[in-house]
Amino acid sequence: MSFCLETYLHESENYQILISRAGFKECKKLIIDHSPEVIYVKAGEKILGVRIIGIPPIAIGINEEEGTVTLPYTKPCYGTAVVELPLDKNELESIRSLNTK
Amino acid sequence: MSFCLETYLHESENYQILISRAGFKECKKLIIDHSPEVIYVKAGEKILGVRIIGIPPIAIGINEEEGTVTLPYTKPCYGTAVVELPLDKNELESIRSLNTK
Amino acid sequence: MKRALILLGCPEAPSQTPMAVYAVYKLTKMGYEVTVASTPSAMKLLEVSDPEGYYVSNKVDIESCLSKLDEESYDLLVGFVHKDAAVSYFVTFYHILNVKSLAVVFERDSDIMENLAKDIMESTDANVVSARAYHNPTPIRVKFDRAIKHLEE
Amino acid sequence: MKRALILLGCPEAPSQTPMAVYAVYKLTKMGYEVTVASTPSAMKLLEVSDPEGYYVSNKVDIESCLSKLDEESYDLLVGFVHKDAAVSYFVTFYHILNVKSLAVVFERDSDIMENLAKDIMESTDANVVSARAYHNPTPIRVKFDRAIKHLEE
Repeated sequence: MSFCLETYLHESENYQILISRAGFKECKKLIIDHSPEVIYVKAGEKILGVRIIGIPPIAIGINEEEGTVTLPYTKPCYGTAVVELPLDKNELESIRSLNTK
Repeated sequence: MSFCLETYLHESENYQILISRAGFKECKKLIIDHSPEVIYVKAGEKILGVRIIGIPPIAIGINEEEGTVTLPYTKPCYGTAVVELPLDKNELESIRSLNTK
Repeated sequence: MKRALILLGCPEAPSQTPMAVYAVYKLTKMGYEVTVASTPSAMKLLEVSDPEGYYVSNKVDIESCLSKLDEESYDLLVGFVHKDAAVSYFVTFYHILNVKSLAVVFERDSDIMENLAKDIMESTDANVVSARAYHNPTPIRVKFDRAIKHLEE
Repeated sequence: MKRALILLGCPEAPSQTPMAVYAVYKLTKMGYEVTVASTPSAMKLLEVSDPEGYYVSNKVDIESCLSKLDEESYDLLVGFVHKDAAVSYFVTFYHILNVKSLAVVFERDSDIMENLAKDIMESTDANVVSARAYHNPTPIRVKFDRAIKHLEE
């Protein structure tokens, strides 16, 4: 895997946390409202080297123009956060291919 | 023992709770402010069949005129309450004899 | 040997660690090889709670367990749920494993508890038991016993 | 045989039950006959946490223990403190027993923790160890180990 979300969040500052310590549903709504394009993936789908946690179908936001992806990020003690981060065009494309709808 | 505080509190409604779920110090201050006469007893002293719990010297309020005693009552999960209840004259006298000051 | 995975949530609920030991004990007696997946803190609580490892032998970090998880890696999933994040984890493990599953929901507040249980029932076919449990573990233990017995029938 | 009494507080703190099992285990290994005094809920948590009674054999209700307590009924008092009420209980048991004592103070909030520890130090000559502990029991376990070793020297 050329890219790992966990490592990225630890090492880079080039991302935005739109909300944190929130509930899953609130985060889903925020991703849908925030993103020009939304795809829906299965629970446990691997995106950027990490399994996406949540209640399926899980909304993932894509902003083609800005070149960003917006996704939920859950930790047992800290609830769910929504993270938006920049991605290469071909990475965006591979995420788009996970769409189940 | 002719009188047991625990049984009394369960069976009678003839008492007043001045404060509940409070801290020990707050309760001590309230007993001192509330009572015309205050005595101080050792931790673990038996009063009305129950060991008095707290940080010594523990304040016990006496109201001779009303014929009442005011004391702290602590439970592990509910903190400390202050209870005022009516007593016979000779019971008041035996409580007074516990004074350490 | 049948393999069971017990999924723990945030160790904030005082009955979680005791119930985790209890669940390992019961499932082991029923012939399962039991693994507990949890956060590092929940794992340390388990270790302190069972200093000789008499009850709990297999413990894994929840993140590395999730990243390696495959369909049918285990034969039974039991998840402890008392927070929104634990619903997300349980549902995710459920959909990856695709095996018989039991969610044990416990919460102090009955409205929150019902919502957690509802979210699981709407997104999985898992068995769900729930009880208001904060200090006293008996209600949830009794429901757990019944559900586990029922799963085996 | 030396007798130790472990006094538990309200079982609201998630590390209390695990630390209670751990303390019983350590003191038993040191040759004490250990009794745990607690509320009925805390006792049920201990039972669920140790379903075969492998670690904890003697459990008594805190109220009946207190009413029967005499000077030197035990040789060592260890109290877990994470609430104001637990300070009151520990100090009361301390003054009745009049034996060497250790208060183990743990709280999420460091100001509250320091106040609890200060109240005990001002009203007893007990050893006091304190650590911010909520999810992770390691800091308080390490301090407990050190204090118990020191008590024996």
